[in-house]
Amino acid sequence: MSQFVAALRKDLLLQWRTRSQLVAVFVFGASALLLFSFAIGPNAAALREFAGGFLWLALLLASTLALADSFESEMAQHALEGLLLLPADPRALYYGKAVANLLQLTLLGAALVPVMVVLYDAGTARVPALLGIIVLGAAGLSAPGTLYAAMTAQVRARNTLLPLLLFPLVVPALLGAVKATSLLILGDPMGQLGAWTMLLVAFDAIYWSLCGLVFERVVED
Amino acid sequence: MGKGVWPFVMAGLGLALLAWGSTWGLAFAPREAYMGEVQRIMYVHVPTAWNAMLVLTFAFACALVSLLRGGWRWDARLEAAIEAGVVLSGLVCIQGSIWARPTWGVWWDWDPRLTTTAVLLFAFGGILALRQFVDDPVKRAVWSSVAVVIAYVDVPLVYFSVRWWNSLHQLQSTPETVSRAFHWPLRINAFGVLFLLIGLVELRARLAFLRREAESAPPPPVRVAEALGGVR
Amino acid sequence: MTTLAVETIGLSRRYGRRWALSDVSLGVPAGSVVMLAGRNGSGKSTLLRVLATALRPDHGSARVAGHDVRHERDQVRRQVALLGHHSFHYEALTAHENLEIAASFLGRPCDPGLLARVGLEERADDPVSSYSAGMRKRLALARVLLQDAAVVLLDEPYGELDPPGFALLDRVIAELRSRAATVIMATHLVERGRALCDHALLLEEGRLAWSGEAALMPAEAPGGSARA
Amino acid sequence: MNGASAGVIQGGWEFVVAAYVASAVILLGYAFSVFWRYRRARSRRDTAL
Repeated sequence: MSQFVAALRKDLLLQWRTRSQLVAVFVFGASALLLFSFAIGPNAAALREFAGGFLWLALLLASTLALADSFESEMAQHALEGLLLLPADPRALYYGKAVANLLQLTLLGAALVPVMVVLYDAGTARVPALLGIIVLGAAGLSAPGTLYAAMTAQVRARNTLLPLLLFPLVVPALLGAVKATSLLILGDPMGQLGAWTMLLVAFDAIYWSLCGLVFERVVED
Repeated sequence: MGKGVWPFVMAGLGLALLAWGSTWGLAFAPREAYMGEVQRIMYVHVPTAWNAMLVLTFAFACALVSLLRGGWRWDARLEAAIEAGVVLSGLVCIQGSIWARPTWGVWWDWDPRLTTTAVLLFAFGGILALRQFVDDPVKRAVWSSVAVVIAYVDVPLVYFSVRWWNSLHQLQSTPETVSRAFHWPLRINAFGVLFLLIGLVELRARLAFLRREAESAPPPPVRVAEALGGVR
Repeated sequence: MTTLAVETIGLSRRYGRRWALSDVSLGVPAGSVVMLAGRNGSGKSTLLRVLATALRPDHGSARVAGHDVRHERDQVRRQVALLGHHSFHYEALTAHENLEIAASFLGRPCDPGLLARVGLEERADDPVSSYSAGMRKRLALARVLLQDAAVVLLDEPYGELDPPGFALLDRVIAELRSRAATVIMATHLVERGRALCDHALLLEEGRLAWSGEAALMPAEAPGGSARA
Repeated sequence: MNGASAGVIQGGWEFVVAAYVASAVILLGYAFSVFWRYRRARSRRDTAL
């Protein structure tokens, strides 16, 4: 447990020190939201209807940048290997990094919401629920994303490989997050929010446990 | 790896069964009451779909054994099963698309099974790409096994999420409302694809094994090999 | 028979078609200081990384500090410290923070005087990315001292160090010897190696070519050509 | 929709043929690619021994 705390402190410190990268990723996400609106055109009703989908697409695209960055610092000077040789528990290292990435993606998602509200006139009164969905969706991205970032950071074609591996995998999380967000924005007459939230919770539970199990095999040499 | 010619025999038998089942389905089976001729696509679409899922399940099994027990044989079979799985999934999507056109008027029908197959096609295609970019054979084996386990565990989640997501758009199409008279060609073709698949996966596994042997250094100096009783 | 801190039997490791290490069998008595000599690419770094469990061996076995490098990796890692080509640090963080992090994983308090001992006290709070190669080596040395390991593996420790750095390293090796730690140092500086070390091992193309008293190592051994 | 439930789909043979041709091309194509690659690897290894 103490190793997890040490790992989490290390990752939060690293993220704080490289926060300018997070700002750059946020700008990337916001510009993606802008570009999506050009795909639809100035049709307010349509933009509002697809707002949930665009938010999560922008966050998904931005997340691959944030996840790749999170492991760049681990691979430079073999920092991660140095910790493993101390020895440090690989699972603690994984969960420390995954939680840090979760916080970062949640921050990113929350920061993109105002941009969405402005661009697509897609606000919601149920802000706490929206934040909850963002946390669950971000968790769905960060668990497998952290594992695949660790894997692809050690390979030459890492920028294409990470999205290639991650996107098909997170389809259930993406569907759940988009539907839940859209229900919050456009209204939920038939009360389906609970079902989609359960789907997100199931996806998170499976991958937060499974990825922790296999992480050691991915970083050992 | 094995030396016998049985994979060629198996593949040949599979092709023969496929020829037989297909001609039966195309020429002799009665026309389906509602869907007419288009229903005959089922005789090749359903067997391919069954076998695609089967070979990906085999890949999952190979991945587990490769992770837990190791051994180059299983990594070779894993590579073969992934590649065959990608080819079959791709074929299933093409067949599904051709079937959807006359039936629903669109090229893609968001049927949960078909959509799940499409997601699997991209997931396992990505794992094939991963295997191309990793040079160290041991890392390639471990990482692709991990990726296969993670992608396979996702299948039920993808299926249910697509079914919920799709249930609002249109009633779920049930393509193979297969009555008794129709299922013989279907069953024959299913075994046809299965035998072909078994033969091809075995050959492709031998190919992967040969490539890895060529890629790795010759066995260690004799003294070490003797001392260790020829590990592997 | 003195107990062996490090023992390998038929240790082999390959990269693709090349055997970086093939059939190396050696024994290093506990508490001794050993020089590991050999040309570039002779397998020195590979051997040290396998002993430190950073690399898995393909064939053969090795026991370090009484534990097997394949099956008891954590126990080996608790006893071994490696000073490698890579400094194991987070570039974005400061020297002090890097040592704090390592200490937190070791579960030990970080000795504040450590950075002073390696001459980095005035740059302690600058990010490692602003460090020169020599300063990174000093920080890596501080990290090795922090681990207080029974077996210390030094891979080309003198590289990038300035003359005061040489003196610092000599003091560190003397101190390690005084606390009966086992040291294996890969180096091209044969004269310095002969002066400091008891035994010597010579690697050629991944094979153990010679081993014996450091003083007796052939001066013009194929690997020993570099003059400091 | 074009008569899916209204009654029998008219014609449709061209789609059936397309499906079977695609299946044959892909299955046979993959089979021959595996055979050919396997034979090439076997011959290369036999010459290397």
